[in-house]
Amino acid sequence: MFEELNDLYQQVIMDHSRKPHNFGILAGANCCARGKNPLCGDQIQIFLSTEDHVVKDLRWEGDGCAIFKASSSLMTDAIKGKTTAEVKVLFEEFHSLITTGKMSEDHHLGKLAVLSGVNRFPARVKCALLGWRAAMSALEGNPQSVTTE
Amino acid sequence: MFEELNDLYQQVIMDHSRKPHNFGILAGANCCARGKNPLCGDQIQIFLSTEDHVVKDLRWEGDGCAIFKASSSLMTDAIKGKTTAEVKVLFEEFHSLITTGKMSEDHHLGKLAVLSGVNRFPARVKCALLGWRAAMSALEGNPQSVTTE
Amino acid sequence: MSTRPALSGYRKDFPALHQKVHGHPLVYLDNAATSQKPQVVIDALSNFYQCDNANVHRGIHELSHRASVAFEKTRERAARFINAQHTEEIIFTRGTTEAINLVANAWGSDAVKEGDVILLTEMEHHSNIVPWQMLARRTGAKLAFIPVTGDEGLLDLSRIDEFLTSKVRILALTHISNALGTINPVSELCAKARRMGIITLVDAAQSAGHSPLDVREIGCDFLALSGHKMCGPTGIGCLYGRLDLLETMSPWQGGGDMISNVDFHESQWNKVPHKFEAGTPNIADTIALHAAMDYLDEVGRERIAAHDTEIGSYAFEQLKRMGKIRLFGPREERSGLVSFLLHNIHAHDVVTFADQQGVALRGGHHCTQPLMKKLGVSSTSRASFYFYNTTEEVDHLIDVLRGIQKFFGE
Amino acid sequence: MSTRPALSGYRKDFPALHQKVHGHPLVYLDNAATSQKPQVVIDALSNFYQCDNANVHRGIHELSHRASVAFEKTRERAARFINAQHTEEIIFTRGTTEAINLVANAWGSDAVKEGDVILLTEMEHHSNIVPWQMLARRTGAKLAFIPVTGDEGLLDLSRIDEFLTSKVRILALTHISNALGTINPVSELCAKARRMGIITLVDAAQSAGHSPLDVREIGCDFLALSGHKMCGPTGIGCLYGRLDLLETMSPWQGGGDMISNVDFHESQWNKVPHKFEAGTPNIADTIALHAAMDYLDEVGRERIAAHDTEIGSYAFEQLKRMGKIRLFGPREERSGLVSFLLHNIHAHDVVTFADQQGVALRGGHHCTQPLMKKLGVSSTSRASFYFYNTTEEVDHLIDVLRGIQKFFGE
Ligand SMILES: Cc1ncc(COP(=O)(O)O)c(C=O)c1O
Ligand SMILES: Cc1ncc(COP(=O)(O)O)c(C=O)c1O
Ligand code: FES
Ligand code: FES
Repeated sequence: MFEELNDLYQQVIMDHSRKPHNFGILAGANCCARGKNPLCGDQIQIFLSTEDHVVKDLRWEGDGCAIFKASSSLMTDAIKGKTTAEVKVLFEEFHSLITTGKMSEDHHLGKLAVLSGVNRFPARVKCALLGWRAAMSALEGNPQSVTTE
Repeated sequence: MFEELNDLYQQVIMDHSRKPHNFGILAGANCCARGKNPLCGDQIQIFLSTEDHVVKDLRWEGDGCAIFKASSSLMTDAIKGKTTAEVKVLFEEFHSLITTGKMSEDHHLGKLAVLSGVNRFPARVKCALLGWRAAMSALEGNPQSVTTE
Repeated sequence: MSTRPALSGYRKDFPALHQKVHGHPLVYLDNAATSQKPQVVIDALSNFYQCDNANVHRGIHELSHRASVAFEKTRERAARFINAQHTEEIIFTRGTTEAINLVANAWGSDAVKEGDVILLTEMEHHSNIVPWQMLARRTGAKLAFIPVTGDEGLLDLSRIDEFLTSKVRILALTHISNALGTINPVSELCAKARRMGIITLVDAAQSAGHSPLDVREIGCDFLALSGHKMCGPTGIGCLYGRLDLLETMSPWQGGGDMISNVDFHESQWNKVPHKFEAGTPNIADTIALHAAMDYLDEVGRERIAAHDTEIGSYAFEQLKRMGKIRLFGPREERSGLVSFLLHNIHAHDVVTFADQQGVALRGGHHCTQPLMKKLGVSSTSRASFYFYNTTEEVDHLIDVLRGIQKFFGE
Repeated sequence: MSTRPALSGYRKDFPALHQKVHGHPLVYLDNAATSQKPQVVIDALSNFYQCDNANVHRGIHELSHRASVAFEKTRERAARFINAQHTEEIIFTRGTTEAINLVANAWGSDAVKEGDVILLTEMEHHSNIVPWQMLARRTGAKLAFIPVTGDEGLLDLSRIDEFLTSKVRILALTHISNALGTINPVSELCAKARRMGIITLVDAAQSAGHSPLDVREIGCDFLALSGHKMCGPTGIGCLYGRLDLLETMSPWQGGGDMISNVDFHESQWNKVPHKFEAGTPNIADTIALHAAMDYLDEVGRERIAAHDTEIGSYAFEQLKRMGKIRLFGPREERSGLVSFLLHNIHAHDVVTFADQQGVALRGGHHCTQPLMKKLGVSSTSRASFYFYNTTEEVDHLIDVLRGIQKFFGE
């Protein structure tokens, strides 16, 4: 019935959305932030512990759609262990992927590439970005609420 | 060029509008009123001297379109010497004439009938009524400004 | 009535319904957001612009005369549509939102004082909350909310007399909830309020094109509606206000047409309703609203109301049968919309999936965030019907929802 | 430009122009009140309602997506149309009047205090006077007016520095006068005002569709325009506001879409421009405004401006030659309208006579009563042109006016 959606809602995405990784609260986090998607009202809270500009550990909490949950879960897997600089590059690659569908030849997206289908669903781009925006604002030391706009 | 307007702007109307009767101020008037046509901003001031419910004398001042001036001039001729009750009847006959074009068999309109063409020009009905409205409100002891609405 | 076609016969009048979306025939179930438009309304717009277009009022030339007459005829038509006593009781606005803002400003700024209470209900649309919050902030008044019972979405009237205190200046409430499908007992509540000397405003955005509407029977002082939800164009709506109230109110917006005299430093206002209509109005859409009202009365608003109840209840029952679903709104006497959450599946995923099958649903807070928070959800999915929707479309919706449940492994 | 048809070639695009009125071909010379609409604009409306009609924002389904994209594309188009720096600087309103009311409320209520001065000119339209009178009344501010020289209708700028005092908070003035045809030196005045820290608002109702318009070159803080005077539908217009100003302003109307979060007792506002657009907007007319802007730029706004000057001056000269006429507005550098009084013949008699010959004129105070009083008249007759008007139409107007003079024995 939903062939056109097999691409957007791939098995990996369904799995992550049902059993999100790094879900919960991180005691001893040294930076954290909240984010909100104004279109639906869904919210995220993210906790990171960094050392020497490296993301040592992180957790997130929040409820929302499958795309949001999968994207946030995959994001936390992807940035754990990375430096702030690497995370920034990755975010830019990811942002370009889900808004245009394009990846550069030397991208570092790895598993994140499963979200490439989002670009054909403009109304859902904000879902895929919500977790990322929160993470970026936490890393920039900006704990106040960000929105996906 | 203006055949269709020969009816509305009859010679009598043109004459009255150029040389309005009873024009000016009446010293010793015992009732007076102002009127205004909100559509164009034109105004009238009317002065009546009545005795035992009879309009003994009257004058009016104001500037406006030909229809307004002719109608006011004809009105003053028509009501001079009439009782308040007669004026009321006349006003109703006149109002019906210029809004519907109809006259009852036993009407008292006399020369006022030359204004019958106004009913085909709805935007100009207020012009023909302005003087009348002011006169009626003066007779009702209502000196404040009336409008043609 | 026997000569009128079945409601489904009117479907052909709506060009937008006859298209495919993502390869599937469109099933438009977002009518609470805006209805589709019959060809006669679209034609009314084209005809106006092609034949009679001119600015209204103060114009003497033929086109201006035609436009002015058609514009003011719509006012008469609107008065008849809601059984107002006087034509002047109709003020044209952009829609329900502007109408409520007009009251909150033109009436509220003079009538509401510090310590006064503005009484709303927990199920109000943002458009019937935020203007009052802004008025409360300006004046020092307070808001109070008649509670909603819970998922079944009824007004809890058990303590209504405690709410209707002598401090309450206005009771503003929705006739039909766009988030729950509840039909509120507005006549009863307006009568109670009136006995207390409380002004009443009914938000008829969801009821205006869905059932007969009689302001005198409801007994409200103000009523607001939007043309676009009742077969009319976007950009036009009406505020009804009781004549004697309107006459005492100050104007809100200033400009052309709302004045009788302007001097450099002060002005006098025009008569009601013009006092409240500043500037060139939305002429063409007003005239097209006339066509929409005529069309709705040709279809028959009693029939539309009956169809709403029927299709709304049918959809509600079918959804209940599906299982693994949380349903909002009353079990009985409901209007033509259903609001729900499939277990473990987000409202927006549902809408995206449905859209791929050509089914247009809405997901979100439906501009009722306070209600959503009270119900403990951030959003719901909503299917809202109009007289051109069929039970076959409901069946298709149910199939699609079952498919979604299967896809998500529920 | 060489490939574009002559301006008269566009006449065929306007269905309303091709009709007879009272047995004569229509000569539509009431464009300052509202312009006629080209078929592409009418088609944009029909197409939207027939294919894409849905409510905007927050909607995920296909139709809602299409409507939202087209709606927001119009904002981008409007920003380009007036060369705004940011798309968010465009706020959709019903027209110029609502735009000015928005500024007088959302900006004025916070920024204007007792003793402050609101500086206008004597030639303003009621829509750019009354909202400021209301603001002055609320705040205790005062109005001041830059004088007009007399019948030739120029701003008397000889004492402008005395007017631009440190008490002035805002200078709000019209770009082109709808009663005189004067084109005001808005860039110059805005620059002077800016040096004094005075906020500026330009009323572009008469200029928006008649000449290129560049808010950065003008250097104003706010600019207001109406779609219906520039080939667009009624019911839609724009307010331009400088982004940093808009961001500091409180909202005006409350309701759906202008919020980011609503609780029972308080709310947070959405970002600019949505903060200023409460409720369902006038979606279809906004999208049709896009078509109107495209159309105007296809015709070429420089060409329209040149044609305005040409036909306006031609008409002015022809009228002067007639004799027994009082002419208003500047002899030179005028826009495409003429305002006049035939000796001893009332403006409304002129309009009634012209109408019988198919010529649509406007008579009255043109919503500029204070100016009329200053000029010592209660009304004037006005012929206002657009690019589809021809010199032959002007000649016909002159013939008709001569006929009227003859009829009245002048
Ligand atoms: C100079 C000027 N300002 C303001 C307005 C008001 O525009 P609108 O009636 O479209 O709001 C007009 C048009 O009548 C105008 O000519
Ligand atoms: C109950 C209710 N009130 C008010 C509104 C606001 O109507 P509009 O957006 O047309 O102003 C709506 C529609 O969204 C509604 O459903
Ligand atoms: S719908 Fe809320 S984040 Fe996707
Ligand atoms: S036009 Fe003013 S009274 Fe006739």
